Amino acid sequence: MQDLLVLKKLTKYFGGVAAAKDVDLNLKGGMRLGIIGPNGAGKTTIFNMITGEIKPSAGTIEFEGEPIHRLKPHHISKKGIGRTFQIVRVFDEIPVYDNVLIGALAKELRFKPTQEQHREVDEIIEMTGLQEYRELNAENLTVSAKKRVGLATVLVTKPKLLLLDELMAGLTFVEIDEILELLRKINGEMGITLVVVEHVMKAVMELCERIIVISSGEKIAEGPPQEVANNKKVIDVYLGEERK
Amino acid sequence: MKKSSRVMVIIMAAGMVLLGLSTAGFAASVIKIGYTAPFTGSAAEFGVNGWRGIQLALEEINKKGVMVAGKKHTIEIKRYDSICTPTDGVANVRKLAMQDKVVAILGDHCSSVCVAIAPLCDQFKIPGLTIECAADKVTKPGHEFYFRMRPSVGLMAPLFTPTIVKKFKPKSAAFLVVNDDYGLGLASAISKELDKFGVKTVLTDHFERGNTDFMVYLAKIKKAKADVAFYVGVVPEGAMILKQAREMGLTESAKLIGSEEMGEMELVSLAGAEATEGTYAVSLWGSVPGDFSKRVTKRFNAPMHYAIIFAYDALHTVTRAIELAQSLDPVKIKDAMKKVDYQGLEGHIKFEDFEGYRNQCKFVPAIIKWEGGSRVPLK
Amino acid sequence: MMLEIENINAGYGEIQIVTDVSMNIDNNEIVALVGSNGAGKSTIIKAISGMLPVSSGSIIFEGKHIENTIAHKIITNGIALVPEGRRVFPYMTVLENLELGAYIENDQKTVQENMEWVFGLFPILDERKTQLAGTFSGGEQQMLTIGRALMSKPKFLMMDEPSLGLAPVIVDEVFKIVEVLHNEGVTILLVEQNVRKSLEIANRGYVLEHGRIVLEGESKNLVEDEKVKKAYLGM
Amino acid sequence: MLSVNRIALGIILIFLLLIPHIASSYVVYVAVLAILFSMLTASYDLLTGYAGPLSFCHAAFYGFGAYTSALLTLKTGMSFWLALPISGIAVFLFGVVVGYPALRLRGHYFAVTTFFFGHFMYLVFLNARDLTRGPLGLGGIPPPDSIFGIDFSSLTANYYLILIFGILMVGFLYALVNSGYGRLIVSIRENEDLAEAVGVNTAFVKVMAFSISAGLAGITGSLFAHFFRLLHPTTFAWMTSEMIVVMALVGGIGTLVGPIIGAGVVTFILEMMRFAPELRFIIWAILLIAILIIEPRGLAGIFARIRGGI
Amino acid sequence: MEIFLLQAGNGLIIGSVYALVALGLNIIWSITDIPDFAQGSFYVIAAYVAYFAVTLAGVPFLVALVLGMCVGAIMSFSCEKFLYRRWRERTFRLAARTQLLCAIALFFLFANVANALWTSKAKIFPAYLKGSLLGFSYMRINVLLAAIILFLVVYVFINKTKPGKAIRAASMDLGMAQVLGINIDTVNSIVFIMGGALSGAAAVLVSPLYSVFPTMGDLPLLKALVVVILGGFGSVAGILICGVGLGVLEALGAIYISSAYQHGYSFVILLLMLLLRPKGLFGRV
Repeated sequence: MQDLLVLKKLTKYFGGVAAAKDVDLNLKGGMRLGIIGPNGAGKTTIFNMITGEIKPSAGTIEFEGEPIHRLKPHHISKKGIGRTFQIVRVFDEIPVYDNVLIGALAKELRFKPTQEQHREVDEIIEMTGLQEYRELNAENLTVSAKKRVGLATVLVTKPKLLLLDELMAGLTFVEIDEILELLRKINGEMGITLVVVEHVMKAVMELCERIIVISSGEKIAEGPPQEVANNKKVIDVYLGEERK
Repeated sequence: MKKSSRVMVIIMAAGMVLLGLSTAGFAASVIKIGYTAPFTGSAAEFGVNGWRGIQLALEEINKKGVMVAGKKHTIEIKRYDSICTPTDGVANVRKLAMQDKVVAILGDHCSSVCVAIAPLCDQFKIPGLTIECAADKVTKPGHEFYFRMRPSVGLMAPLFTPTIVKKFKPKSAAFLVVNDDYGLGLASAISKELDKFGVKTVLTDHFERGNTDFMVYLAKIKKAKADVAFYVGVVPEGAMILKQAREMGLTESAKLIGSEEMGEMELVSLAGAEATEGTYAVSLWGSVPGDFSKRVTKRFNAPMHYAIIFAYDALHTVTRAIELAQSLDPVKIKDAMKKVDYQGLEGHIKFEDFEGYRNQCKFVPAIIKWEGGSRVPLK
Repeated sequence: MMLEIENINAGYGEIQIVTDVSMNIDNNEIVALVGSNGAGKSTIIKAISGMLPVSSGSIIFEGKHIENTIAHKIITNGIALVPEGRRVFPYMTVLENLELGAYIENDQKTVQENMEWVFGLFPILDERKTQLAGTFSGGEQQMLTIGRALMSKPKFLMMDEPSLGLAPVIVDEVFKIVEVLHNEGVTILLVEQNVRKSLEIANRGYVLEHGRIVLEGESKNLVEDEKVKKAYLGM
Repeated sequence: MLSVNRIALGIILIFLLLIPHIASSYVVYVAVLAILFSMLTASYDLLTGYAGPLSFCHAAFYGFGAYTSALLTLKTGMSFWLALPISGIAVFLFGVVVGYPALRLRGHYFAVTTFFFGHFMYLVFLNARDLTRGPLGLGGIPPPDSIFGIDFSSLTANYYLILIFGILMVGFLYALVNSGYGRLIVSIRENEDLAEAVGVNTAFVKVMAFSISAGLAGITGSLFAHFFRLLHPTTFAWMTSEMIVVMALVGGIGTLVGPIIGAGVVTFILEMMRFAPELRFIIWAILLIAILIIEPRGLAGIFARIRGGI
Repeated sequence: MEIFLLQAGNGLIIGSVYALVALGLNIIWSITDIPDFAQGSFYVIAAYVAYFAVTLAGVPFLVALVLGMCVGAIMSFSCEKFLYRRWRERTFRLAARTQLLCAIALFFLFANVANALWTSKAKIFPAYLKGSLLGFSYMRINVLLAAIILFLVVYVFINKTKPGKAIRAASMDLGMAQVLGINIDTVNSIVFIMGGALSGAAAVLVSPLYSVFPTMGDLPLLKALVVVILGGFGSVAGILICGVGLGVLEALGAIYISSAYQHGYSFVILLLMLLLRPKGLFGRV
C-alpha cells in the first residue's frame, strides 16, 4: 500500500539555524504517530511545513503520492490534512455550532448550509462532547472545551491525516483521558491517521503506535513507544548526557 | 438576528416615532432670515467673518426695527454650517425653508454650494442672496429667486484685462490659482481675455487651499519666464505667495497681479508692506469707511475682512427689500429685491438682468498697486 | 530562608498551568527545578519575576511578600532573571545590554565595578563590547544574558533553560559558570531540561510534572530516582 | 421574541414609508442622506465588521461609483438603470484591483494605507478635471429615467427609490452574512490562521469582502449622483470616510443593524446641532472618545451589556 | 538647473519637517503600537500658542519655540496618560483598534477646537530674521539646521542616555525591559513627551515661513506617517533620510511631473514600497 505521507530530506533554515534538517518519514494510512523531542527541537516547524504555513528550505513532502510542499495552507487542507494549534485557536466570538459549521463550509461552500452539513456538524459536536456548549460563544469556554472545539472544526472537514500540536497541554489528567479516548475513536472509527506532537509523555506512550524523536532538528530515533523510551540516545536528549 | 440587535431595532422604531412627532414647526413672531455658510472646514474663515458682518448689520437694524405694514419687527438670523460642501448646503436651505420658514436666505460663500442651492430657492420660492460666490453659472443663466451683488469671474475679466495689457504690454502670462471653482474660473476667464490681445498663457498651476509652500509653483513660474504672473485665491495663501516670491526674487522678473482679494489691506497686515511692495491687485470694491473698520476691531478684536463687508451689505440689502415690499411674503420680497437701489459699503447695489445674467449687480473693478503698504489706484 | 513559595496557582488567563506549588530556597543554594516541557517551570519563574500574576498563594523573598508585584519592581529586591530563549536586545551593543542590566543602579561607580566583575567572568564580552548583540552566536548571547542579569549584583538569580539550543561544549561552559557564581555567593534557581547536568551541580531539586511538584529532595538522590525518568518519558 | 422583532421591523418600515407624507421636505432630504449613509455603513460593515480589517477609504468607492454613474449617463447618454449596475460592477472590479495588494498588509499598515488611498482618490476626483470637472463640480446629471410611469425628478420619488435600494441592499447583506459565505468571512475576522488551516481561502474571501463592500458603496454612489445631480470632490474627501467609520463604530460594527442605527443616530445628532456650527464637530469628536471609553463596541455593545445585566 | 537646485533644497527643508514629526511618531509607534494621528493636532496647537506668544506677548522666537515644544509635550503626555493607557491591556481584543480610533478622534477634536477658538483664517507668523543665502531665507535654512540639531539631540538622548537606552530596550523586548527594572509607564510617558515636543518644534519652526491655521497639521501628519512606514521603524538616521528623501522627491515631482498630485506621490511611493519591501527601506522589525 502506498504511504499516506512521505517526507524526504525535509529541511528548514531560519537565518543560519537549521530548525529541521534532513527529516525523512514514511507514514502509512491509519497509523497513530507521535513526534517527541525537547523544547525547540523543531517539531512544530515540521508540522508547519506539512500544513504549508512555512515553506521548506529543501526536501519534499508528498501526500498520497502528490507533492504538496509548494501549496498554500488552504489547498493542503482541501487535500485532506487537518491540524490543531499549539496555542488553542477557535473562532472566538461566535457560537460553537458556527465554529464547526465553518469547517464544514470550508470543505464544501454552500450559500445555505445543506441538511447534510448540519447533520455532520451535529454528529461531530456530539462525538466531541460539545452538545451543552452548542450555542455558547467559543471564547467563553474552558481550555479543554476550546481544544475540543478546535478538534471538531477540523474533524468536520473530514481530513485523512490529522496533525495535533500539543493537544494535551494545560489539561487535567481526567481531561487528557477523555481526549485520548476521543482520539482513539477518531483513529479507529473514522479511520483518520493521527500525528501528534506532545509533551505529555504518558499520553503519547499510551496513544501512539510509533514514535519519532527529534532533537535539534534531526530525527534521532524511531520505533514503538517502549523501544524509543529505552533508547539511550533519547534518554540522553531528555535528561542530559550521563557523565562518563 | 442577534438578541442585542433586536433590542436595537425596537429602540430604533421608538426613536423614529419620536422623531416624527418632534418635526412639527412653530410660528414666528419675528422676521426670520436664514444664513448658510461654512463655519468649519478649510473655508470656515468666510463663514466666521460673514457672521461678524451680519451681526453688525443686525445690531443696527434691530435697534431701529423693521417697519412692515405699520408694525415694528425685529430680524432673527438662523445660521447653519455648510462646511463648504453642497450636500450640507442643501440640507441647510431645506431646513431654513421647511422648518424655520425663513423669508429670505443669505449665503453661501462657496460657489459649489451656491450652484446647488440656487435652484432650491426657486423651488421653495424664497429669495436667496449669495454673499460672495463668483462662479458664472450662479447667475448665468440664473434663477428667478437667486441674487448676487459681486461680479462673477466672467464679468470681471473683460473689465480689467485691457488695463493690464495697456499698462504692462506683456507677451506671456502665468497663473497660480487656488484649485477651486473660483480660482479655475477666474484664471480661465482672464486667460481667454489675454488671448484676444495676443498674450500667451505659458503656465497655469493649481494649489489646494491650506497649502503653505509655494516655492515649487513660483520656481516653475520663474522658469517659464512669464512677464505677468496672476495669482488667484484668497489672502492667506496670497500673503504666503508674495512672501515666498520675494524670497525667490520672482518680483523682479515678473509683474505680480493678485486677484481681487489681494487688494485688501488685510494682505499688508499678513504679508507685511515689504512683501507687497510693487505688486498689483485687482480691486473690486471702494475703500471701507474708517469708522466701520473701527467698529469691527472694537466689536470682534479682528482685522477687516471683505466677507464682513459683503455679509453686512447683504443683510442690509435684504432688509431694504423687505421694507420696500412691506410684506413678509417671500415672493413679494423677491420682487422687491429687484427694486433695491442701495449704496453699500462695497459699492452700488442694484440687481439687473443683462447679457444672459440674471439678478446680478455691476461693479467695475480697478487695478491697484501696493506702494509702502497702501493702495494706489492705477490710472 | 531566601525564597519561600507557598501554594501558588498561576497560569495564562483561564488556563491554569501550575497548581499548589510550594518551594523553598535557602541562602547560597543552587536549586534545580526540573520537569518536561509544558510542566510549568517557566510559569513559576514568570510568577516570581512578576511577569505573570498568581491567582492564589504567596511568594516571600527575604521575609517580604512579592507576589503580584509589578515586574519592574522585582529586580530592586535583588532578584535577577536569565530568561528562556536569551532575549538579548539585538540592536544594542554588548555594553548597552550590560548597562541595561544595571538599570536600577544609579551609582556609576557601582555599575563600573559590576561591569568589571562581569567582564572577569566573561572575557569574551569585554573583547566584543561594541558589537551588536544580535550578531552574536547562541552561546555568546547566553553569556551576555547571564552577564546582563549579573549587572544588578543580584542575591538571587533565576536561570530559565540556560542550556537550551546550545552546542554541548557551550552547555558545559554555562554549567561551569553556574558553579562559579555559586561560589561567589549567589543563590540560584536553575530551571533545566538537562536533568542530569542540573542535578549534578544543584544542592537540591524539585521535579515538576503537569504543574505539580511530584518529587523534591537532595539532588543526588533525585538523579537515581526512576520517577524522574517517568516524569520525562511518561513510562 | 421573533414576533416583537417583526412588529418592530414593521413599524420601522411603515414609518419609513410614511416619512414623505408626514414630514417636511427638509426631513425627507435628511432622511435620504441618512439612508444613503446607512447603506454606506452597512456595506462598510461587511469589510470591517465582518471580515475584520479596519478601512478608511470607503468614501473613495462611494465617489468612484458616483462619478462613474454620472459620467456614463452624461457622456454616453446611458440610462440610469444601466449605469447603476455598471458602476457597481466597475467599483467592485476596482476593489479587486486595490484590495488584492492592499489586503496583504495587516493591522495598522492596512488601515494607514487605506487612509492614504482615500486621500489619493480625492486628489484624483479633484484633479482629473477633464472627466470630473474637478472643483467646478459635475452638474447636470439627469435624474433616474422614469420607469413604470414614475417620474424620479421629485424628492419623494427619489426617497422611495433610495429607500427601496436601501432595503434591498440591507436584505442582501443580511442574507450574505448569514449565508455560508458570510460565515467564512466571519471566520477571517475571528482567526485568520485557523480559517486558512481548515481550508478557507482567506486571501480570496478577504478580497471578495473588500470588493463587495466597495461595489455596494459604488451603487450607493450612483444613487447619490442621480439624486443630488451635482457632484463635488469634497463630498468624497477623507472626512466622509471618517464619518462612515464613526457611524459604524457608534452603532457597533459586526452587527449590520448597529452601523445602520449608527448612521441614523449620527446624522440625526449632527442635524440637531446645526444651530451650533462651531461646536458641531467638537462635540462629535468628544462623543466618539466617550463611546470608546464607555464601550468600544458601540451602541450594540451597550445594549448587549444592558441585556447581559453587566 | 537653478530651479532644480532651488527645488531640491526646498524639498530638503520640507522633508526635514516631515522627518521631525515622523521621528516622534516612529518612536511612539514602535513602543506602543499606536499610529498617533493626534500628533497632527498637537502640531497645530503648538503653532498657535507660539504665534500668540510672539504676537501678543512679544517673546523672542526661541522662547516661542520652547513654548510650542512644551505645549506639544504636555498635550501628548496627557493624551497617553488619560486615554491611550486605559486600553493598553493586551488581552483586550479591541485595544489596537480603539487606540487608533481615539487617536483619530483626538486629531479631529483639536483641529476643530483650534477652528472654534481662532477661526480657520490663517495667521501670519511674524518673521524673526531677515535676509537670505543663495535664494534661501535664513528662516528657511534655520528649519533645516534646527531639524538637524533636534535629530542630533534625539540621537544622543536615545543612544547615550539611560532613559534613551531604556526606550530602545522597550521597543525591542518590552517584557525583558520590565524585568530589568524599566517602568513601562515611564517609558510611555517619555516617548509621548518626546513625540509631542518634536511635533511642536516642527510646527513652530515652519510657522514663520508659512502661516498658522487649524488644518496646518494634516499634510505633515500624513507625510510623517508615510515616512515612518517607509523607514520601517528604523533608526533615527533612517527616519531623517526617508523624510528628507520624500520631501525632495515630492518637490522635484511637482516640478517635473505634475504639481496637482504633489501630495499623492507619497501614496504611490508608499504602495510601491509596501508591495516590494513590506518591511520598510531600513526595516528591521
